Amino acid sequence: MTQHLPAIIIVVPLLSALLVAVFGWIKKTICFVIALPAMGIVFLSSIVLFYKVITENQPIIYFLGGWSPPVGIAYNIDHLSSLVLVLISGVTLAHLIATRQTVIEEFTNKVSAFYTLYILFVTGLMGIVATGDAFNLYVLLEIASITGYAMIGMNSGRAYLACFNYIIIGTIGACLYLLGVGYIYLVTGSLNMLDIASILPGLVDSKVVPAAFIICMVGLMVKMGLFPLHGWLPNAYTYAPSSVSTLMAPLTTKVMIYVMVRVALYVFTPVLSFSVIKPGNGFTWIAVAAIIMGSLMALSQQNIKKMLSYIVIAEVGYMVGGLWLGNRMGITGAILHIVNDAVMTLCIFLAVVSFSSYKKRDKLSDFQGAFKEMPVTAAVFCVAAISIIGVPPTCGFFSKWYLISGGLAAGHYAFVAALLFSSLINMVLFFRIIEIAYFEPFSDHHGKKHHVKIAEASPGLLIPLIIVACMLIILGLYTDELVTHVISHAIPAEIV
Amino acid sequence: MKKLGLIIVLICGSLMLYGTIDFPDWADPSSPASTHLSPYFIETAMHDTAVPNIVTAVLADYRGYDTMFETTVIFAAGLACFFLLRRFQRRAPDVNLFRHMPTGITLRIKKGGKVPVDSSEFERIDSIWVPYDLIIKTTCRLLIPFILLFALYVIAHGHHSPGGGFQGGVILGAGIILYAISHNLRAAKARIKERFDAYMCSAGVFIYVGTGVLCLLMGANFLDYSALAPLLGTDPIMARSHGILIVEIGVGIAVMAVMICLYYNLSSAGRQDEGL
Amino acid sequence: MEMIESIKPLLAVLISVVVVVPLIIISRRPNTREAWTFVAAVGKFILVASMLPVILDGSEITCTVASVLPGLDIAFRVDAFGMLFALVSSSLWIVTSVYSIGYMRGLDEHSQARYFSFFALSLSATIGVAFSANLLTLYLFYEMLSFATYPLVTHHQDIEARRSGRKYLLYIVGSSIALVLPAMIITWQLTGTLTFSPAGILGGQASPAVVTMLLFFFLYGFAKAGLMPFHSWLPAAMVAPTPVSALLHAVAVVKVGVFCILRVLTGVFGIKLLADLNLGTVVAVLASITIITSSLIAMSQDGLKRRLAFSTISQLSYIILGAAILSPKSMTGGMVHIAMHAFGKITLFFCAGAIFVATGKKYISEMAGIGKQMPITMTAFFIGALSVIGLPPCGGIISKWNIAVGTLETHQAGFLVVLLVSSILNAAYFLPIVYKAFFCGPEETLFPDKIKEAPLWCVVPLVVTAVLSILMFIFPQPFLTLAKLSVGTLFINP
Amino acid sequence: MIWQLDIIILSFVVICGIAAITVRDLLGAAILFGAYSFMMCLLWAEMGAVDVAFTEASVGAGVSTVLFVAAVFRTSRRSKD
Amino acid sequence: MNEIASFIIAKYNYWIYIVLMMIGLYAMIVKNNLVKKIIGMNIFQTAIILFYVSIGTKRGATIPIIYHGHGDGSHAVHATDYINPLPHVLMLTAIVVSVATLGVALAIALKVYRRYNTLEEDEIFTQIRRK
Repeated sequence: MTQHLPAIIIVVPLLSALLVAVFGWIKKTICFVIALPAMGIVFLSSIVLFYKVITENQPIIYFLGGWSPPVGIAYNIDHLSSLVLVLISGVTLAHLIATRQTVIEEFTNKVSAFYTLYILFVTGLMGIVATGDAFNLYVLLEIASITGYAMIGMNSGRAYLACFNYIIIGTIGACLYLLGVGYIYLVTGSLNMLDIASILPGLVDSKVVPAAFIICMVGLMVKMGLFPLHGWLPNAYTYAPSSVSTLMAPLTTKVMIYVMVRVALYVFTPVLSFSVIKPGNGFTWIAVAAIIMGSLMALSQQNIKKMLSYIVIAEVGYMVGGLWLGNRMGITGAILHIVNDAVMTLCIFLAVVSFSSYKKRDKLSDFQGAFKEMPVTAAVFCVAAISIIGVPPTCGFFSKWYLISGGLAAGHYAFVAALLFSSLINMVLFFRIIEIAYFEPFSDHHGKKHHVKIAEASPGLLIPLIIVACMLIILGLYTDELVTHVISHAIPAEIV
Repeated sequence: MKKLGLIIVLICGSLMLYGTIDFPDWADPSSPASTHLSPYFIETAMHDTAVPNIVTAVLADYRGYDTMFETTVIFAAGLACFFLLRRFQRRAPDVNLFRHMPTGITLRIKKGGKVPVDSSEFERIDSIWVPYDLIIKTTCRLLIPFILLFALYVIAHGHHSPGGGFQGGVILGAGIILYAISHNLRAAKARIKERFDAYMCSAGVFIYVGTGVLCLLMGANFLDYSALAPLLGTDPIMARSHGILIVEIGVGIAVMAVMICLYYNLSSAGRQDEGL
Repeated sequence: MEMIESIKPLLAVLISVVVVVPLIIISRRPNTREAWTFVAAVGKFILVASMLPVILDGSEITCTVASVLPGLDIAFRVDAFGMLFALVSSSLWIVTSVYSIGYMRGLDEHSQARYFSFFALSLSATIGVAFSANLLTLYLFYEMLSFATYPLVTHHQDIEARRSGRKYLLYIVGSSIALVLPAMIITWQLTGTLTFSPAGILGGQASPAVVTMLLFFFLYGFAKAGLMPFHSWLPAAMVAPTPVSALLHAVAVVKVGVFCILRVLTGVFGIKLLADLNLGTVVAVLASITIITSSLIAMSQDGLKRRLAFSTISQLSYIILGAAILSPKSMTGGMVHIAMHAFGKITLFFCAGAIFVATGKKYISEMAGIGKQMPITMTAFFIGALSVIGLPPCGGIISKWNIAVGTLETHQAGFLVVLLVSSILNAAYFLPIVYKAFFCGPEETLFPDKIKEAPLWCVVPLVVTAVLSILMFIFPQPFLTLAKLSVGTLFINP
Repeated sequence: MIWQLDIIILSFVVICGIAAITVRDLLGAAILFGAYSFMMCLLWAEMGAVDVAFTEASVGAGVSTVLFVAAVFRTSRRSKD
Repeated sequence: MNEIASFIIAKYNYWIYIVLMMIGLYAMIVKNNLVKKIIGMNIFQTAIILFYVSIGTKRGATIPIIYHGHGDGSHAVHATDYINPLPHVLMLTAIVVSVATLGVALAIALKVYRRYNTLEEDEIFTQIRRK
């Protein structure tokens, strides 16, 4: 049965989504009961796939419908995608458990519809990562997007308009990607990524190939919210229900960057991406602008979720910049940061959800006294903050290490400076919150004991939160293994 | 803003025009798109699947996986619409309008007034008053069965002519929507209930995925219909043909149900009380 | 030289991390909690001390924990210099924790469990810095120390504490991220290794301009060393409870800063490279400027703790100066000064704290005649001051003497002048306090003539450290030997 | 494929497209969009893409228009631009 | 001159798709009314579908349904006789996706209207700002 694992990681959630949709009409509480084992199976399957890919050291290719590519659609699970699969399923599993209570509170009588969309969203992301077909990727992208729109729009207040903008901009992005695939198809006649990669290098003289490249990349940049195409992101994440933004912030942008890595390295091949078309320098400068603007915009926010959203924008800049440095170090950093940033973002967003589990905490000033009431969440928050700032031994440091090394090796000092600048700004940002949460309300000089009742979030939220926080450190300590056994195989050999 | 937008658009447009210069000529039979992959489909689809309509064959078999997700997309859209719009809290409208069928007189009953619910002579009408139009109702009533029949034909005959599950499903849905427009939403809901519709959505997708899983259980790859041959009692090639039919039916059901769901929710802004 | 694999360094680092768990769990029972702290402190000292004989034999202990990046490990290596520093900090932790107990109880401070936990974490980080085998490990523990001391510095949680905490973090973490991190990565890119080696790793790998740039990055990046103009966090951090200030100044924070700079100067740049490019003199000049300036500033301070803080800034630069002169003698002096200054300065801080606990006085102008009320404390203060000034019979003279001899050996008499001037300045700002305390009668009856010392928990540690300061003069061997051992490896092939 | 027919339909498509986004009455815009879709469907049928044309006829010209009309009916017909 | 004319004619479908796409893009960027934006979005998507269908066309070929569907298979099928079916398949999927997006977008537009009682973006912004 293990040879069918690539199908299982998609089929199991799909079937469970249908089950949830049907049984949700009958009994609301059953939704979580169905969703949890389904995501568990997906997580385990991804781990097995990951293990298989690493031990056998070759990609697993699965022919869907039994048709070999390029005729049929194939799943191509290599080092890179298996890593991201594990990441997505792991993040989802943790998130699913952590937000159980929040979901019930936020979607009282639409829990079943929510869980169906939730599982479909994750299915879409898993499919995007696993697929080896350029057009199939578009379809899965749309699944993830449409479910994402719906989940974001399900909040009162400004969410609607934010969501509407997201739909419009997201559709432009997806359509541009589709158009880019059309251009590729026009000149190659193929849709399978490996097949395209074998044909494209022969077409270096055509003007269509750079056009296809630029259109694809712009589409993906819109989807990942790279500055200056980030307009939809902050509002969408800020006003979305908290159980949704905590899932989308870690996953959506990261998966889009994965797609960018895949398209750049495996569709357009490194030769075209880094030698013939050479957008690298321009893209890295855009990334520099993204990092700086994201950090500065984050600095001017008073709403915690909005601030975190702008940090997400800056982090997107990290990864895009790292990728387009075009050297091994930078790309390693970008891929490593996909993993690390997903976990970091999950951790920090969940911590914010945990902080607001009894009292709504939106504004920075709402965090007064939060550390006294919730010491465990506070500790987790600090770990995540330290990781985002980039301090060893948390994982954020190590990806930053690679990114900076890559920037130095490529001689792109502005990128290095932007990374350091953003680290400093992140430090200011987080310590601003920590100061409010730790100091206020002020005590008298010798702070006679305030008796604040400790009111921690429910264990269902806390335990996944602590596990995620531990993962931040564990990932940091296992960077070496991750890089030598996984990421170094994921980068084509011709990149030095 | 307008000028800025225009400038952006013009710049984008000219860049894209620049990109098209190297395109192969339009309708050139020797362009890569026509020579690389498509000859395989054209020449062997008939042998592989016994389906003369190559589009159907490619859609449901070679690229059946895409189509499965296409169905899932539409399922997600229906669900999303329900999720976003549906309002369950039943707030009785301030004013109810009832029409006395034999005479065509309209009663306006305020909140709290006695409502002739079960009377066969009275009919509740939408608050935006619509004249009683016998011609439309009758014509639609006559047309709808044929529309539905045609839809079924489109689904079933997708192997040999343009059409297939998706088009047929849309037409099926359109038939119901026509009924809802010509009568009213409540009448349509009486025929196809919301919950039934939701089940149909899931069932349609389930037929598709289930077929794939069945193939998986038979030991072949996911969605490899030829593995169904022992179950269907045919040779693998015909099994593919039948498999395509099965999934097309699934697509048809799902699409129909989703179209109805979209209409129900959009036309009534989620209340599912008064429609178009 | 023999290398011995042992897990002891790791244990020495971890013991105080582990103790945090029981500290939090039993936070409601002060006695048990403080017993745990004490046990951990003693345990740590025993672990460190147990490695001493091996080190004195001329061997080194190594321990690789994890490989975090290809070719880069989190690894420990105990050499003589690290041992010296670890010995100082672990022994002083015992004293400080005893003092903390007295101080915190005396003032009935809040959140004591948190206080002791982060105290323990800080010590872990300090020992980690002392034992780190490469720059990455050093950086890791350096940052850990920065964050672990933040809650200690801001313990009072009032507006003033917040302001100082902000300054503290901005200087320390900011400089380390903005300067040390890139410098470290550049070093790694140039050399492919970050492991400290006695001969330095940068030699012959980089152009002089790059080396100079890296030197400045490191020098100012380790802002804990308080080299001007990156010093102003230190006076600001004086809002912390006094045991924390003592820890900051004598043991953990500032000494970690200079330790890091010395490590980088010797282990990364190497004596030879510094001498070849004449960078030693540059560093020495910078250090001299800091020494003189901060001594002058110290004279104008009225707050006792602030005066001590500026004194610390100038004393730290002695250590850097000692290393930067690049002669074996002065290097030895610099290293030993870590220990000598630590004992002297901690005594002074303990005294300041004891005065505050007993009388609530913070300013020097209020302290006339206090010697009559607190004779033991002020005597200890006098001894500590002598040690810091560098007069016999206290330990400070030994290190200063060595540095001075070094300046003469290398014919850099200018720095000798700096040393002498600053010693005079030291005397000028310390001795008046003592004089006033003992010999000036209070104008009004500010202090009743009866003796009212701080609680016993506070007095005993400061007596102990004062006595140790004197003992250092008589028996400087352990530290001197270690420093000589370390310098011996550095100057093998100058 | 008859290129004259092709060009005529293409120009109709463009006209309908521009009209659909310029008329101020949203109901009119919805109907014009339906016309646009129908022209598109004709174009595709003429280009030989029968299945796509069929789908566009049922979806674009059919259901989409109904959905637009439904949405306009539930909101407002007024549009400032 | 003649060359340019023939160049334009040879690719006129591709030019028109760009024109349509830009019409859609313009509506999405500039238009104030949410429904107009959605119409623009659909025009944008249809333009891309037109592009794909244009790829598929082939001079001198017929629709991709095999003539002798029920024959014995002895008739050889020549690739040049039939239009490329693959873009059609892809575009069926794309149309479905576009109608799905349309549904969700309209649903959100209805929600916006329900809350702000207008579909004009600028009026919504003034309402948000007023609060």
